[in-house]
Amino acid sequence: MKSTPVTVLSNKRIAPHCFRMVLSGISEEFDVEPGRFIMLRVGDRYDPLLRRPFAAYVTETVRGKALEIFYAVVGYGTGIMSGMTPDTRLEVLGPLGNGFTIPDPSRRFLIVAGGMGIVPLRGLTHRLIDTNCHNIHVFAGAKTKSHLLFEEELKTREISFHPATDDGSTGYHGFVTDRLDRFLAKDLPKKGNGTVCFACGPSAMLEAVAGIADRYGIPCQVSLESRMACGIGVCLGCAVKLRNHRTPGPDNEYYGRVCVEGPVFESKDLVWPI
Amino acid sequence: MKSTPVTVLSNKRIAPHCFRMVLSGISEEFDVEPGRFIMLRVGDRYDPLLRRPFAAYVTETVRGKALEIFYAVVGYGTGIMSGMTPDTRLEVLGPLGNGFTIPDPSRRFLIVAGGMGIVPLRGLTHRLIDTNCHNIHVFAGAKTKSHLLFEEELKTREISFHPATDDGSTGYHGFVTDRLDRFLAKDLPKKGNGTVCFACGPSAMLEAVAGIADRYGIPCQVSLESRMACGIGVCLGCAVKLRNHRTPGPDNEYYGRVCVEGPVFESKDLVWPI
Amino acid sequence: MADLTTKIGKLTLKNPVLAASGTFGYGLEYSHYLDLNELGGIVVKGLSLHPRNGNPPPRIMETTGGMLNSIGLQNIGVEAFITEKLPDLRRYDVAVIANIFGNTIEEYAQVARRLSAVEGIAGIEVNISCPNIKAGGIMFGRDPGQAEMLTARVRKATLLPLLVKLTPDAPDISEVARRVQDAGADAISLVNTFVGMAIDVETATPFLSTITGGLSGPAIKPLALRLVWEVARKVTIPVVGMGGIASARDALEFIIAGAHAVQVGTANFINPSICIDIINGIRDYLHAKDIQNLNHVVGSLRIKGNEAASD
Amino acid sequence: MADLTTKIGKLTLKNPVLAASGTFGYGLEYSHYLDLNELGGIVVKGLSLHPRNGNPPPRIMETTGGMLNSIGLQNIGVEAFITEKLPDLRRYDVAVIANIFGNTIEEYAQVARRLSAVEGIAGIEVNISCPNIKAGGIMFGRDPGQAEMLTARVRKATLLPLLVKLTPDAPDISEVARRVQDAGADAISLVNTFVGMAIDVETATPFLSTITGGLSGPAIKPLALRLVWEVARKVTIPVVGMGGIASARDALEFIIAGAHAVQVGTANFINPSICIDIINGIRDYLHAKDIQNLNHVVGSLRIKGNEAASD
Ligand SMILES: Cc1cc2nc3c(=O)[nH]c(=O)nc-3n(C[C@H](O)[C@H](O)[C@H](O)COP(=O)(O)OP(=O)(O)OC[C@H]3O[C@@H](n4cnc5c(N)ncnc54)[C@H](O)[C@@H]3O)c2cc1C
Ligand SMILES: Cc1cc2nc3c(=O)[nH]c(=O)nc-3n(C[C@H](O)[C@H](O)[C@H](O)COP(=O)(O)OP(=O)(O)OC[C@H]3O[C@@H](n4cnc5c(N)ncnc54)[C@H](O)[C@@H]3O)c2cc1C
Ligand SMILES: Cc1cc2nc3c(=O)[nH]c(=O)nc-3n(C[C@H](O)[C@H](O)[C@H](O)COP(=O)(O)O)c2cc1C
Ligand SMILES: Cc1cc2nc3c(=O)[nH]c(=O)nc-3n(C[C@H](O)[C@H](O)[C@H](O)COP(=O)(O)O)c2cc1C
Ligand code: FES
Ligand code: FES
Repeated sequence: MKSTPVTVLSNKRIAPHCFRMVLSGISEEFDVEPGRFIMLRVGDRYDPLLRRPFAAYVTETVRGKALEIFYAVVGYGTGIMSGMTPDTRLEVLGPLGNGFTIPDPSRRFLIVAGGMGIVPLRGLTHRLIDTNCHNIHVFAGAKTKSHLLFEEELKTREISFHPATDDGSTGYHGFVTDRLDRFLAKDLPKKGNGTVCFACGPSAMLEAVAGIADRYGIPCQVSLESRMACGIGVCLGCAVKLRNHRTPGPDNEYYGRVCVEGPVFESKDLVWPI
Repeated sequence: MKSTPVTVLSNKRIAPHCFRMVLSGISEEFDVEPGRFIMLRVGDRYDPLLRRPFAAYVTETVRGKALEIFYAVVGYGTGIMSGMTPDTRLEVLGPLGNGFTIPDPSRRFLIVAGGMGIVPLRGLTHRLIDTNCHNIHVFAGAKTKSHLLFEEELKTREISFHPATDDGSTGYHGFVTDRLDRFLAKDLPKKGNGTVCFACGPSAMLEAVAGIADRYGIPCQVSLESRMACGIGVCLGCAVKLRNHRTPGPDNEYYGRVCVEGPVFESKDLVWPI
Repeated sequence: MADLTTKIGKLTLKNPVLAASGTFGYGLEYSHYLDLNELGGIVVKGLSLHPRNGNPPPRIMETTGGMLNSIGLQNIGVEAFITEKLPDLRRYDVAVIANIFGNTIEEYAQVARRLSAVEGIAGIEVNISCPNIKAGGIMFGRDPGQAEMLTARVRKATLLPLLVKLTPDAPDISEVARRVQDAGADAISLVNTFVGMAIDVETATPFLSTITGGLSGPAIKPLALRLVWEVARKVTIPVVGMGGIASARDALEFIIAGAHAVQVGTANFINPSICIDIINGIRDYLHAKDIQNLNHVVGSLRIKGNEAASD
Repeated sequence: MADLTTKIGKLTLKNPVLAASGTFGYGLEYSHYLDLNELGGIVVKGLSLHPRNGNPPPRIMETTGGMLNSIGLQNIGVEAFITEKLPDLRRYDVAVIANIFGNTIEEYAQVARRLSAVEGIAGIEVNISCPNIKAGGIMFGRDPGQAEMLTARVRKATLLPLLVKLTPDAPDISEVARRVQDAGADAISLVNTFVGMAIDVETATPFLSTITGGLSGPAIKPLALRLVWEVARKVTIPVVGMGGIASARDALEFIIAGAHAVQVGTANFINPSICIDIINGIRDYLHAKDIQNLNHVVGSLRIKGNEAASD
């Protein structure tokens, strides 16, 4: 698995804060489990130097299999990306990381997304539906209605969609975590009760979700972000503090790599706040 | 005069070693004396960091006035330039430098070019023709016939065109300086004799031209290249050793700036080899 | 509108952005590209007692995110500066700081004294940090004792605000800074360039005539910033920070780390009006954060928890 | 085909390109991206007597042409390396060099002794230059006396080829190198990272948990190259050069400056198979120049005229 040269097929703004980029050139074997990611080299010079991590999704185009990423313009690299025209050549490393672990389809799935956190979770819901999961609740938080991604796509038969916006322009007016909490308060699952939770978003939000899930005894997988240099486990730059359940006591904390052991972790394995 | 944002209109290979790039976005007032140059910023990041100097020429396009440059792919920056597609946005500083000093039109003009040195001299010949100079000889050296630039363009009524190639694929088989020497040997001008010489090319070739011109007592202007950081006279990076004719003796040498006092110098003002 | 003024000894600057020595000529060259009156100040090319030819070419080479130079302090000499450049410069309402150097301590003092006798010089920056000359320069900047002696001598020669410009290549730069402060400097400027090298593998020769040269530009920013942060905590006089600044954010990093003002060097070559962009960017930042006074930003670095590296 | 082998003490390397410590994991991680057998060698992540947790995140930040890291030498410890990683590594025909460090000189010696007792280690690289830990590391590398003592002690603990990795932040790196040579080192590795810093101006906090970190990548190449050139002229043992190497040309610059071998660090993150590209590029260069043996390139820098900076 070498770095793959790819070509920008399209690159368009799809929301005030978000672009969709489609990259062609991946092989037919290229396949991505939901939650896994790629490292994208933003150009061929040394500025910017490091690759950028993005949730990976494989889509079909008229030209065959292509890689689809959705990115927010937050800094230097994504700023450069937003100006890229079709035919720009880039390099992709991946797919990398572990991806979500999907339990048996009979469970009830609570998907909790904050902002861009919806991106890997959207891939997850597709996979859930493909594997005949029927009881899916998506809680999606966004700044405003226009920042809410994939709304149409996720309002399907299998999914109950619960949006929440900061300004109340659609759905619940407030934090998505509050929306989740209210949902669970009304529909209290017994310990376990077959409910599982998947979350991705800002770390404060993830901490809140982890707390709620813990209170209701729901297993929870969270997908983390971390600055990365290599993406393949060698630089140890992406460390996150984990709890070693085998050795209790003060020494039971150690650093794991978001790029290899993650980006998806069981929330109980993480030392919060991250 | 700020740095001017320009847009690549076209960028095509016109010879094995040479690209033509046309840049739109210059103002109607933008005008370039032959021999002057621009500093082109190759992208908007810090790699490459410095602007690159290129001989400037103003051309007319369907979209109005545009800047035309011809460049050889010799290194990092020109390598990146060669991959640029139309609509790429760049920044141009200029026109900079002094340009050629054109004496009265009745003179005989010997234009001596080596390799890419033909580029600023082509602008000069256009200007000479525009100002009614009739006695123009162009000596153009190149590796092979296909490396010879502007051959068609320069074979006009006013110009005697004397090509020389390293492999003899067209014109004289050998150095352009030998061709020049033979020409002058046959057609020996008396001291002065109204002949003037303009040269641009590799420094060894310029030294040979300067030597020949000196032998025949012909005033000679040479256009130099030098690594440049600022292009506007402040960094002193582009220094070339000049002779101060007012102070004879060992202390009569000083450094001038190719970007301000040049790029065109009287060959007798230069301390050879440069 | 936020107050951008900042003080370097008794000198008040309009704003904290100065053009760095050797990258802004004698100032006038840039008058076509920006309004010199808007600058916090101009530090002119290093001046010596007598004119200097500088080093043979090639003198510069690009590196990744930076450049090497080995100009060798070519300059027209202090007299020519005073008669040929200063009269024009004086017509601008901008703080002109003269960067000076000499082969000997006495020469430094002479240049300083000469400049104190004329009108239109707002301050003197003593360059004890040029890596590209044999005598003088960095020799004085690496050794705390020499640096102190030199500063004390120049201090006696002038009443003008005195900035001493240090080299990052000193074995103990904080100690040099302390001693320079004790000797009466009004401010510390840092950093000058870092010694570097580049080789043309085609010919197996150095790209610079002097083999090594001084590295500047964005590449050195993290190194310069760390030194400014270190030194600013060790001295009580203001620090003027520089090294790779090419945006308002870069400048703010230095100010947050403790610099009272910054200088912009190599970035002027990339964009000749960049100093103005940086001044505007700093103003926008203060506005966005609702900060009334630049001084509230100086040294405002917040350290979370302890600064513990693991042990 | 040109002979690319090079010698580090009694160790003969297939070619001069090694993967640098801390950027290549324990080697195995890269087996999907390149054929480990083609490498000149692999320097594994720094090993200590006991496992180490390393520094709290955030640990890295990008800068122009470079990156800062403050990993803090997180590693699984020498025992786990021997039992969990080495057996797999041994299956490759590649020189495995163990990079080691300790909090005390005695710990360094213990790790070296432990590694000498097992099969499959081609050499030991002693890291006395990590800027990201409190005890050990750079402390030993800045002081020539300490560096000498430590080298002598480790020398006694092992018969394996011994490389000592120096810090560019030493006040007098050539002196450190000489003393390390005198104490019995077989080679000098340099450079480790330069101390740098980056600040998030939005929050006025450092980007790294440890405030400062080590700068690596193309940005530092001119600085590293100059140090390698300086040191290579002062010692008789081979120098293994590194710092910002990202192409065959970069590697050749170091070799021409005097390095017998090079290490590639940060560039592995940009392109995981870059070491192979560099090896091929060096081969092409020798071929194009019709040079039969890499050793003819080592230290081949030609200085035109005198190396005079103007005075
Ligand atoms: C596994 C994973 C998957 C991700 N998926 C997506 C996605 O699908 N869509 C999306 O918009 N974003 C995603 N992110 C975040 C994305 O990587 C960052 O927004 C991006 O790297 C910012 O780059 P920049 O150059 O614009 O920011 P700058 O701040 O200019 O970058 C500076 C450095 O910090 C790193 N960095 C900055 N912010 C982040 C961040 N939040 N996470 C990780 N590194 C960061 C950059 O990669 C770079 O090395 C993901 C991150 C991870 C770790
Ligand atoms: C006044 C002037 C006019 C020029 N006009 C033309 C022209 O019309 N067409 C053309 O093809 N070339 C021209 N050149 C040369 C051109 O500037 C270089 O070929 C170009 O800068 C090489 O850039 P690079 O990044 O590809 O080379 P690299 O070697 O990768 O560049 C490294 C550094 O060296 C500088 N450099 C390298 N070679 C030269 C050189 N020969 N002259 C000056 N700087 C150099 C670069 O600008 C850069 O700063 C001119 C040079 C000058 C000074
Ligand atoms: C071409 C050039 C010439 C310089 N000349 C001088 C000088 O004469 N005196 C001086 O004190 N510093 C000189 N410097 C150093 C700069 O003032 C500044 O300290 C250094 O370049 C770091 O800042 P930068 O990265 O913003 O360029 C020079 C730098 C460059 C690039
Ligand atoms: C993330 C990271 C971790 C590193 N860890 C080590 C280490 O454990 N031991 C060591 O001697 N050097 C370590 N280094 C330094 C590198 O081996 C190398 O000396 C330095 O990065 C310069 O080379 P480069 O610019 O090619 O990266 C590390 C560097 C990086 C970037
Ligand atoms: S990004 Fe390098 S170990 Fe995770
Ligand atoms: S390029 Fe800066 S002075 Fe000529």
